[in-house]
Formats: sequence, structure tokens, C-alpha cells
Amino acid sequence: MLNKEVSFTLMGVITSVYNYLKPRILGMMVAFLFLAVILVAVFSTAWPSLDQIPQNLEDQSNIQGIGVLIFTEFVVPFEILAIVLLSALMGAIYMAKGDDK
Amino acid sequence: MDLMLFAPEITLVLTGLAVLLIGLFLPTGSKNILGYLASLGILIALLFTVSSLGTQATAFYGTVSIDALSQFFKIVFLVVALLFAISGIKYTEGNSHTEEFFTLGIFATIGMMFVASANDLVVLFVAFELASLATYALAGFEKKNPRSLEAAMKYFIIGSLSAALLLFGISYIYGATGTTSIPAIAANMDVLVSSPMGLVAVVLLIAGFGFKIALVPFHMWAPDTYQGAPSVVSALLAAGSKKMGIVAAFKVFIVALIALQAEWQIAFAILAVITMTYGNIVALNQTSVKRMLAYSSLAQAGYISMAFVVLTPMALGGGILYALSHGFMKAGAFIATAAVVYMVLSENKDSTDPDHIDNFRGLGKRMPVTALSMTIFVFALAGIPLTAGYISKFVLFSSTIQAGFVWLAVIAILNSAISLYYYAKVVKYMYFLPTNSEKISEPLPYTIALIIAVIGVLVIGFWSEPFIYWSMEAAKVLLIPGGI
Amino acid sequence: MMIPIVFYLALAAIIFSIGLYGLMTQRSGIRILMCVELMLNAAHINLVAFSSYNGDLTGQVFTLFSIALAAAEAAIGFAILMSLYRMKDTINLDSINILRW
Amino acid sequence: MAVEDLAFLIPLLPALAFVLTFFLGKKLPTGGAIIPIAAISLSFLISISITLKLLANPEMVIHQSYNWFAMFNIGILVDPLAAVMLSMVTFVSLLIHIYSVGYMSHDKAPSRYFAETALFTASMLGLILSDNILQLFICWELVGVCSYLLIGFWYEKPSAASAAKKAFLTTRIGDVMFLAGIVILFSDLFKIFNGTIPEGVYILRFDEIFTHIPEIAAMNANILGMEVSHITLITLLFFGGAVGKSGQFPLHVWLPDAMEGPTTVSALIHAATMVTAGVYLVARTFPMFIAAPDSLMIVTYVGAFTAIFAATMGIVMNDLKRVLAYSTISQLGYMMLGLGIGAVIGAEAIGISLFHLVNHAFFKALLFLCAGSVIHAVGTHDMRQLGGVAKVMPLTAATMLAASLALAGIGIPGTSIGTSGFFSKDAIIENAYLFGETTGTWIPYVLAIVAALLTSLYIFRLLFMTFYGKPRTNYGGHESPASMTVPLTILAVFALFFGGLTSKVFNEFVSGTFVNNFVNMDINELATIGGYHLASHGHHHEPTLILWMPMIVALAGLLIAFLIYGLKVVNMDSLVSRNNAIYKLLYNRYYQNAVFTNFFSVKVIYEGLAFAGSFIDRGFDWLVKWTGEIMLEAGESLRQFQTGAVQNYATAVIIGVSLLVILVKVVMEVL
Repeated sequence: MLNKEVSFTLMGVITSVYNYLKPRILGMMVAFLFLAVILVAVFSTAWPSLDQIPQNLEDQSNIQGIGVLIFTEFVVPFEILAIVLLSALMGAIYMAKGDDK
Repeated sequence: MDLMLFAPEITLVLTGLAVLLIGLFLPTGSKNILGYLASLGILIALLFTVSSLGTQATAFYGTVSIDALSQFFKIVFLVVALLFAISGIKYTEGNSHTEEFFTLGIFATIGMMFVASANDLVVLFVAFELASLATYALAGFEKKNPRSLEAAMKYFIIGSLSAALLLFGISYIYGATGTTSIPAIAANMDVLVSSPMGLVAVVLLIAGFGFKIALVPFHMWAPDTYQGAPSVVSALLAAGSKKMGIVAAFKVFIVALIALQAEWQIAFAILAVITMTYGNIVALNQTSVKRMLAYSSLAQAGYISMAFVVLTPMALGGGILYALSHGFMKAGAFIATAAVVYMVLSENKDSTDPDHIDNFRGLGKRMPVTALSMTIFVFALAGIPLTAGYISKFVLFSSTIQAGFVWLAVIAILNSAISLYYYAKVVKYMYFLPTNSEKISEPLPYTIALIIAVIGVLVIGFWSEPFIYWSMEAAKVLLIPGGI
Repeated sequence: MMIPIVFYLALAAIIFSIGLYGLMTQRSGIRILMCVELMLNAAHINLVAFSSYNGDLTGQVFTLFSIALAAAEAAIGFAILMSLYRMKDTINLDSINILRW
Repeated sequence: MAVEDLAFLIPLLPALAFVLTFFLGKKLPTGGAIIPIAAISLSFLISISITLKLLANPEMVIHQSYNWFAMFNIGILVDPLAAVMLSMVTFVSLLIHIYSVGYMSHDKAPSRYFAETALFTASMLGLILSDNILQLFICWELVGVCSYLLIGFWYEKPSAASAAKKAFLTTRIGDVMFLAGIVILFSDLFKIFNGTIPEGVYILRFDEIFTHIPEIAAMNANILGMEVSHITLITLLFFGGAVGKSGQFPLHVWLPDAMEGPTTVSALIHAATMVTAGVYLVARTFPMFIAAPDSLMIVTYVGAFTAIFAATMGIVMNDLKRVLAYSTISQLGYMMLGLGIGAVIGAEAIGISLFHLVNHAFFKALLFLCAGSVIHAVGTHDMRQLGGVAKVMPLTAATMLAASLALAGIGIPGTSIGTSGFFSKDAIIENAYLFGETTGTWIPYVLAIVAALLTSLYIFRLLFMTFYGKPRTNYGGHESPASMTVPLTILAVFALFFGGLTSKVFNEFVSGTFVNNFVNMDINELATIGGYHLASHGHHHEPTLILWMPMIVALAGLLIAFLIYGLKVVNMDSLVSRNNAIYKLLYNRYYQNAVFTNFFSVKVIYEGLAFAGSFIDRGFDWLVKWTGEIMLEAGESLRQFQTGAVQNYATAVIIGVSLLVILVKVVMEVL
């Protein structure tokens, strides 16, 4: 990713790195700031978790449970999702289609 | 379970599908009828909602609840959608994609309505995305117009970013509480309260909702999108989808995350002050009326956010009432702009900025009804008495003072004094600056939509008691667990 | 032995920050869309990790819904970029700034 | 049906007339003027009969109140204070509407004019009739809007449009203060009721406010380290509103510019009625002011200073209407001064001030209408181009003379012979003397007496320059039609005789507003709350010199004006050309005001005063403008954040998230 005429002098490496970083430095700093904020919070939280590994390691299938949940508790979001997909379809086709005539 | 509880939503879904299907078989020339059909459907949904006022129920395993708050906001959304559909009749005239326009608008409204009645973060997030996705395409509806496309692109990218932030925040809340149900979250706040994660989650959620509400600094898309998108769509965005962010924030922060009150009150105090000041100051020298309205809409979002800071029943009621009033005022103002844009484009097809304030010169003579309505809307936005804007501001600001946040009220009052400058500028252009152009006949659908909005603004302004009572009832839902 | 949940969370945070970094620095519309997907997936990792550590399936159901949403979002996003490309012959988002100030 | 049951019709009829004229006016002859004229005549008849009824029954008061929403109501209240205002406003408005038929006959849009003036009259009457402060505020804003519309009536002129904007924005500063006062008052009352307001109690109604004055006075706010009673704070904010509306210093800057509107508008709104709304507000809430002596002190000083300050501006203006505008500001200052000295004389102050208000309405409206008559006939309002108009328009000149005599306050002290202005202005000046005697502060009195001299000077300067001598340019001109001269004559009769005939009855009637009616207020008790005592009542006999003083200065002003402008002791034309270089150094406004250069002693005082006046005038003008400029500048630079590149937007969002977390954390630590 370094510049094309790579010169392997120390100065040359520093210059190339600098040129690469210059437009990205703000993004990096902001991303690191964000990461730091999140990580500090994540590591200083006592997350609740189960005491032991779930039993029955062989049969870890969640499919049935998920299916039941989708059609009981989360039937409303499921239905809304149907409308979402329909409108995404419509919107995407409308936007992507070329000239009518 | 009584399906009648969902009659408005079901009506809307059916209307949307009907519009889409019928539209496929109609020739371009007769697609006008779709707009009437959509308006009719929305009107029926509105009647269903109004007739079910006062019901109180939860459905679908407690994921959806119907109460005074959700019904209040549903009516806001439906009224805005109605204005959108009526004015859309004129806007889509001669367009071969009318059915997409109305169906997307109706679907977006369904999303907003489900956000208002969501009692579970999954429902809330999915419905939130429905409203977003449908409006992304609407913002870019004029796909030959680079401004409209740019508006859609910016809206989409910042929207996706905020959806990701929102989902990220929700994931932490889910992790810490083990549930997504709003009342259950409120009962399991121990982990979040005792760790810095609470604050991070709150801010991530504010970023997610603040995108819709257009709070500084999550507002960056709003001026560009409101300006670039078709005016009718801007009306839907500013008046409808913004309220969706507000009601979502009400539900999540005040009901679910009340234990983190200290954190988000400070956050909202900071954002409210920055937002209203920034919005008002930047609006001062805008030349595009739509952009000016967008910044004014920022300022209004700042005022509404004061309700989160004050958090008394009266302030919340004021904020909710403000949402209704703002729905009428902002939708009306954008539709009036749409009428002007229509006028400019019908005179000069290639006009690049048809909403430039110069096009408002002498509007009082050229389009008297539009100009008069616009005057009422901007005066209402500025908070001149006898309008909805005044009553809402009065309730909100006086409750702020009552709760002891005098500094906040002072900032807000100073801000609304500044705002008068740019509102008066529009009136000056419309009535006091001469024009050489002729009077033109005003398009009927726009006029009807404007008159409905004017009636709304004035009725709330004159006969405010029931509206205040009603919004206070809605506010009670937030503060008293389990409703009234 | 169980891997502590913070590992998953840290991974998700890092992926999310990478997505943010890309969003801030990339010019191409496609790359930006990819970055958004990255961020959504980071959130999915969180959700699934929490779901499994809490012994509650809601998170996984949520993830399923969210994946569908992400797909719909990508569809609309690409459609918008397509019509932009058709009009301007570029999806370099830097050059698309008529609307400003 | 008794006439008092019709009181609600007083504002409703003009409001109805507004609607009718707005929609039908274009189709009727003279822009549908007949509709508002008929409506306002009916309102006038009702007002005057109610006033007479109240006069006959001093205990009577008309009060109707209806629920509006929550704890607010809509209602009408007619007590003596409101009754005289109603009669005056309907009367003057009626005459001006009749006059306007002739005046607006050549205009393009007379129907818009009549609709707007009808709306204005309705709002003004609504303001007067309000029985609660909220309704008053709403009407207050409405009259502001009407004034804005009417100043900008000839919006094709850029100067008119910008004057309209300036008026709106400047008075808006006052309105914001007024609103802030209402909000504080509301929250205080809410606190007094402990948040639970019983059914049927409307807390912003005047009776409710006045009965709770002691509790409000007991609340204190800490402002910049000073303990200020809430009652002082609220009354000061109310007075802030009055300062904006009534063109008191320093918010007077809009009023001279407001003369861009039609002259009839200036007469109706910016001389006789709307600008007096501020005075009315202070009078209406006078019990609160009595309990806040510091506020009354400020009212006194602002009023006295405005009176003299505006008068200095009046003597240098060359524009017929601008002289009158500054004169209005000055006279409003007198009215405020009259209210302010209520700190010494109690409720009598309302009577005195209102008496001047009513008389002023008559003679100032007359002055404006005469000016309008001249402008209408001659087509210019630059006095330097006029002269000798009396020969062309004898009736106008005669009525103008009557009005000028009234404004200058010519009359014989100790008798009941004199013009209206004589009785009311003298009463204010005499009481300012009493004020000095009681408190030992003579500044208001001195300012008032000097202002009286200047008043007489500028009005006779105007009179001589315009009507006396030979025409300076070749203008045409003819006497105005009867629809214009009849109102002039009627007003002239009132300007000359109203004061003399009614002075005693009027003062007793109006001063009794808060004593006999509505709420039984004991003014002395209120004064005790404010921590002072009113001067004992009874007749004070001022020295004869003091009695004659206003008369002497008025005559002196007349004499000076006559010497300079009448006899032309100084030839100003030659002066202008000879000393041209010097004038170029002078401020543009005085460019041809060289007449006074020879009166060296006069010149120093005169030009010093005038220059200081215009300097301050400009200064505040500049300040108002400058605040706006800063805001615009800030807007211009802040909007640069919106770069248009979507990546930057994303960056802003993410920075926002990160910083918000840190910021909230910091704030929480600090708190």
C-alpha cells in the first residue's frame, strides 16, 4: 500500500507512512476514541452470564426454539419484516431501474 | 385477542397493497386515482384510531401495547400521512410510478405507528427500520434530479450508521438485562446502573434516535435531505418520521431506562441547548426555504427535547403536544413550499433551486391561499399567540420554569426570539416584496392539504383545552407504569 | 472451559470501530456500504454472544431479523448508488456535494 | 337588555368588519370603508353609553369571564380605566376611518387598508377589555402584527418594508420581556396555589393577581448578588414590554421609522392608540407597581428622560411627520412620568396620566391628520419646501393651530380656561414638582419643564415653517375634501375644550378604578408592602411661580419659534450657503438647520442637546442592528460545518457519540 516509488531509506519510509496516514488520521483518532470508550465500558461491566456451559453439548440446536419464538412472541416484528422486505424490493427496483422509455 | 385493536394498521397495509396492485394495471394517465385511494385508506385508518381512543390493551405476548400515548402519536402520524397523500395527488400527477410513491409512504407510516405502540425493542427496531427504508427510496423519488438522489444517498448512509449505532446500543441493553421487553428492562437495570455501560448504551441509543429527531450533531443529513428531497417527502420526514424518533425516545428512555435518568437528562440538556441554538442561528441566512425550514425543524427538536430534561408530567405533556402542533405546522410549511416549487417548475422546467426564497416574492398576490397558509405556519412556528405553536411553547416553557430550569427556559425563549427573524423574512418576501409575475391558479390538492393543516394549527391554538388534556393523558402513560 | 464474554464483546467493538473508520475515510459508495454491514455484524456478534451467555433465545431471533433488515438496507443502498452512478458516472461520494451549507 | 350586556360587541363588531371588508371590500366603492365605519360607530355608541353609565354609578363594574382552557379564561372587564380608553379609541378610530375615505381615495388597495385598520381596532379594543394578562398579551401581539402590516402598507417602497421589520423586531424585544414577566408571574401564582388550582379560579385574571400581590412581594430572587422582590422583577419586565410598545427610551428607535406608513396609520396607531398600550399596561397593573416602588422609580426616570430626549430630536427634524413622531415619543414619556409619580400620589397618578393620554390622542391625532391633509394636497412632507400653506388650506391651518396650542399646553393657570393639553400636562408637571418636594429629587421636574419648553419650540417651529410666510417652492395644493375636514374640525373642538370641561370629573372617575371597583384595593396598604408611605392627600399649594412655570416656558418657546421662523430674525438661506463648509462637517440631519448658528448661546445648548440626542438615537439603532449582524455572522460561519461530504457527516456523528459520553461523565462528576 506504500507509494509506488518506494525508497527504502528511513526518511522515505517515514514519508510514505505519513502520506498514507495524513488523510486518514482524523478517522483513526475518532475510531480509536470510540473504541476506547466502548472497551472501557465493556471491561468494567460485570456482565451477567450462566454459571456453566449449557448441557447436552451434542444437541445444541436452537432452531426449534427460534422458530417457536418467531411465531409466538415475535410474530409482530416478523410481520413487519414482511412489509420491510416488500418496500425494500419496491424501493430498490424503482431506484435501480433505468429509463422507462 | 381483538384484531379490531389493529384495525388502523391492517387498513393501511391493505390500502398499501391495493394501491400497489391496482397501480400495476393502470395506464399512466389514470394513476391519479391512486392518490385518492391512498388518502381514503389513511382517512379510514385515522377514523379507526380516533374511534378507539381510550382503549388500553397489550397484545401479542405483550410486545405491542395500545394506550393513550401510542394513540396520540398514531394520530399524529396518520394526520401527517393524510397531508402527504393529499398533496401527493398533485405531486405525482403524470408520473408513471405513482403506486410506488403512495405505497412507500403508507408503509413508512405503518412503521411509525408500530414504533408508537411498540413495547419491545425488537418490534421497535424493526418498525424503525421499516420507516427508514421506505423513506430512503422516497427521498430519492426524483431519480433524474441530482439533488434528490444526493439527498437520498446522505439520508441512507447516515441512516444506516445510526441504525448500526442503535442496534449496537440495544445489544448492550439486552446483554445487561437479558430481555428486550421494555417493562422487563425497567425491572432489570442493576447491571447497567452499576457500570459505565449504562451511559454508553444511553448515548448509543440517543445517537440512533437523535438521527431521526435531528439533534445536533446527529442532524447532519437533515438539512441536505430536507432540501434535496421532494417537498412532500420532506413534509413526511420532518413532520412524521421526526416524531417517530421522539416517541421511541420517550418509550425507551422514560419507561425502560428510567433508572439511568441522571445520565440521559444531562445528555439531553446538552443536546437540547446546542440543537436549538445551532438550528436557529444557522437558519438565519439560508436562502433556500426548505433548508431554512430544516434548520428551524432542528430548533423545534431542541425545544421538544427540553421535555426529557424537565421530566414533569406537564413538561412531557407539553413536549407531546408540541409534537402534534409541529406535525401540523411543519407539514403545512413544507406543503406550501411544495406548491411554490410546483408553480416555479411549471413556469420554468429547468429551474435548479425552485425553493429559493426569491421565488416567494409577491406570493401574497400570486398564490393568496398558499401565502396566507404559509404565513400562519411560520407565525405558528415562531410561537405567535392563537396558534398551536404558541400553546405548545407556553405549556412547555412554563413547565420548564416551574420545574426550576429557569436557565433552560431563558435559552429557549431567547432562541424563539431569534427565530422570528427568519420566519418574518419569509413573510416579508411573500407580502412586501414586489413581483412582476402574474397570479396563477393554485393546485387544488395542495390547497386542501394546506387548509387541513391551517385548521389544525388554529383549532389547537383557539380551543386548546382538550388537546392539552389529551397530551397530559398520554404523558401519564410514560410516568405511571402500566398506564392510567 | 468457557471463553469470557468480554472477548466476544471486545471483538465486536473492534469490528464496529473498523466499520466506523472505513465509513469516515472511504470514498467509494460500495466500500461505505460494506463498512455499514461490518458494523451491523459487530452488533450481531454482540447479540448472539449475549443470547448464548444469557441462555435466552431472543437475541438470536433479533439477529435473524436484523440480518434480513441488513439485506433490505443493502438492496436499497445499492439501488441508490446505481442511480447515482447512472447520473454522475461515479460513486465517489466526495464529489457528490451540491447540497451543503 | 341593558347596554352593559353588549360590551362584548365592542371588539367583535370591528373584527366582523375586518372579515367582511377582507372578503367583500374590493367589490364595494371606496374599498368597503362603510363596513368598518358602521361597525366602529356602533362600538363607539356602546362604549360611550357604558362610560356614561359607569360615571353615574361609581360602584358599578362590568365583568364577564368564560373558561378558555385549563386555568385560563377569556373575559371582558370594563372599569373606569377601560371605559375611557374604549371611548377614546372608538372615537378616534371612527374619525380616522372617516378621514381615510378621502385620504386613501387614490390608493391602489383601499380595501386591504380598511380591513387591516378594522382588525387593528378590534385587537386594540380586545386589549383594553381583557380581564386577564394572557388575553391582554395575545391582543398585544395582534396589534403588533397589525402595526407591522400597516407600516409596511406601501411595501413597494423598500424603506417602508424595512421600517415595518424594524418596528416588529424592536417591539418584539419588549414583548419577550413582557412574556417573561407573565411566565414568572404565572409560576409564582402556581406556587402560591401549591400547584392545585381550584375549579373556577383563573390564575392570570387581574383580580386573582392583585389579591396575591403580598405573597408575590414576599418572594425574592437573587439577581447578580442583589435581592430583588419578584413583584419588582415582574413589574420591571412588564415595563420592558411597555417600553417597546410605547416607544420609550431606549426602544424608541422604531417609532420615527414607522412614519413610512400612511399618515392615517401614524395618527391612529403610532400616535393615538397602539403606542399608548404600554401606558395602559402600566396603568392596568398599577397595584403591582405601587407595591414595587423601585419599578415606579424607573418608570419615572425613563419617562422623564424620554420626554426631554425625544423633544431635542423634535427640534431638528425637517420632515413634518418625523417631528410629530418624536413629539409622540416625548408625550408618551410624559404619560409614563405621570404614572411613575404614583409612588408619591398613589392612584391619582392613573387619572392624571390617562387624562394626558386621552387629550394627547385628540390633539396628536389631529396634528397627524392635519399633516396628512397637507401631504395629501401638496405631496411632500419636507417642511423646507413648504411655507405659507395657511393661505391655501385655511381650515387645515386653523385646526393645526388649535392642536399646536393644545400640545404646547397654552392656558391660564388657576382658572378653567385653557386647551386640553394645558390641563393634563400641567397636572403632570405640577405633580412632578410635588414628587420633588416629597422625595427631594428634582430631576424629573427639571426634565419635564425643559421638555415643555422644547415642546412648544418644535411645534411652533413646525407651524411657522409650514403654514406661515411665503411658499418656498412651487407646490400646488387645495383644501381637502369634506370627509377629511369634518373630522379635523371635530378633533379640533375636542383638542381645545375637552380638557377644560372634564378635567375634574375625569380625574376622579379614573383614579377610582382600583378603589371603588373590581377588587377593593387599598393603595396605602400596597404601598406599605413596598416599604414606603404615600404622601398625605390634601391640597398642596405650589408657589405661584411654579404654577405659572409651564405656561411661561410654553410662551417662551412660542416666542423663540416666532422670532426665528416667523419674523426671520435670521436669514437662513444666506446662512446655509455662506457656511456651507461647516455644515458639511456637521451631521447630515442638521445640514440646513443653520438658523441657530447666530444664536451662539442657544447653539451650544441646542446643538449639543440635539447631537447628544441623535448620537444616542443612532447608538441604540446601531446596537439593535449590530446584535442582528453578529447573529447573522455566526450563522454564516456555523453553516460551514455542513460541508456536503457525507463522510464528514458520519465523522460528526461518531465524534458526537464519543464526546457526549465523555461530556456527560464529566458533568456528572462535577455536579
